Amino acid sequence: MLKILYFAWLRERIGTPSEQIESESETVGALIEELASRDERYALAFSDLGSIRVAVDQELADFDAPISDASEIAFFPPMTGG
Amino acid sequence: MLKILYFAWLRERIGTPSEQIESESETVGALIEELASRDERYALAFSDLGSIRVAVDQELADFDAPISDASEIAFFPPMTGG
Amino acid sequence: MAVCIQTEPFSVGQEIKRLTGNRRDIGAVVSFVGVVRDSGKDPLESMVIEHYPGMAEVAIAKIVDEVHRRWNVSDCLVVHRHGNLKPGEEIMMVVTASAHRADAFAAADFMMDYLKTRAPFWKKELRSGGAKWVSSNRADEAASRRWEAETA
Amino acid sequence: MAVCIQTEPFSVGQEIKRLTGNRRDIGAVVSFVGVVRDSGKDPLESMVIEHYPGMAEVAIAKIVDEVHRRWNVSDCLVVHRHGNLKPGEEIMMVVTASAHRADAFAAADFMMDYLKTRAPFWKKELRSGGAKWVSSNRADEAASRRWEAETA
Repeated sequence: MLKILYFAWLRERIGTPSEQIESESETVGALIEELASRDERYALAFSDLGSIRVAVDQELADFDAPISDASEIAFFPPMTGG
Repeated sequence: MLKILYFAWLRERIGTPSEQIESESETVGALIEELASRDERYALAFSDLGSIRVAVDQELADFDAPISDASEIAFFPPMTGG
Repeated sequence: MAVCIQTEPFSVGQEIKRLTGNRRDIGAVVSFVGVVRDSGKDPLESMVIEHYPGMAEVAIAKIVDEVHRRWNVSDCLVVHRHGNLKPGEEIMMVVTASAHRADAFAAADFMMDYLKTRAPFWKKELRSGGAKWVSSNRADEAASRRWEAETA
Repeated sequence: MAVCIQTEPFSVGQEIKRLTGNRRDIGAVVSFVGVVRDSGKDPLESMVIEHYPGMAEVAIAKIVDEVHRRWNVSDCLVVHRHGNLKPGEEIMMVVTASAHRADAFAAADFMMDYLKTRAPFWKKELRSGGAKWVSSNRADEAASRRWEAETA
């Protein structure tokens, strides 16, 4: 089981802060394609990849990062704290 | 009358924080020569001009600054506040 | 070193005293405080700060480690609030303490640039006209890259 | 703008609140606090700060004017103590407030460099082995010159 987290406007567009999924995806990019193909809501949320950042097990990662051993993937817009 | 002020180790070497003098000196440099010629204490205090700074009427000034219209001259070492 | 992520307000003065108290080797303390600013025409009612619990602490701890690698810093501290804040309220602060001021200034400046681009916090502005997520700032990305040339 | 030269301690937190209170245009506040540091082997008993009353206020006010000419600063504040201070005690502080952090950081950094070399204060260290006036620091002179290239 893979825990997926969403923050800020991604959370709002998808409509949930987190979900548990079964996935065969081997990279972040593959997981995004898998999620985006689910329905319109997901497709819209992931439509502009330039404005999406990802963390694999709480570390910032690229879209080609492997996720086979990951347990927590988070998607969010560029950070605006401080 | 010209008010002369001394600070930090200059004050200690000369032995007074301030004095009122009558002077015909036209520049800071001339005033220093006049003071240094008074006695050993002054001569010693003014022996290393590289470690002396001067303010004419509360503004940092060079040794060749005119002092004919000045009312307050201060001598002190480089500043070490902050 | 302390990293606090909290909803409560903080006291800059007390935190500075906590870093310097009982030490004789600190000569310089630099603090940065971020404040909720209202720049729009439609007045800001409040700002909501969302964060990623867990990763936020990890990301900030990494920045603090990097600070210690790069500068001679005696101690440093980060406090970041989340939740609902009003204009003028303090959002977060960074404090760096060092023997000398150049290290303290550079470390605080660096921490802010890295926090802005690497710590998982997001701001949403609530105005009478509606709510809007704050967009990330290109200037922040550029500021963060300033420090990369110095890594190698 | 406020310049205070005093023997009493100050409160960084209160002073920051005084700058930001009742304003909505400030997003960034940077403070620098200078602390009595003991770097010698013969322990420091206390530090005496002497100043030139009158000129100190004038010199600091000029630095503050220069800050406003160079950066977009909403407000700034300088407090410098004089008299007898113990190790760990706060000597002075500078606070700068701005809409954005780059201005607040640069202004505080500049003020410290200029204060060190242009404000008439002198430090004397008292140790069991005797008293010694602190020598001025070449690094401070160099730091102060950093800003001159930017004047023209």
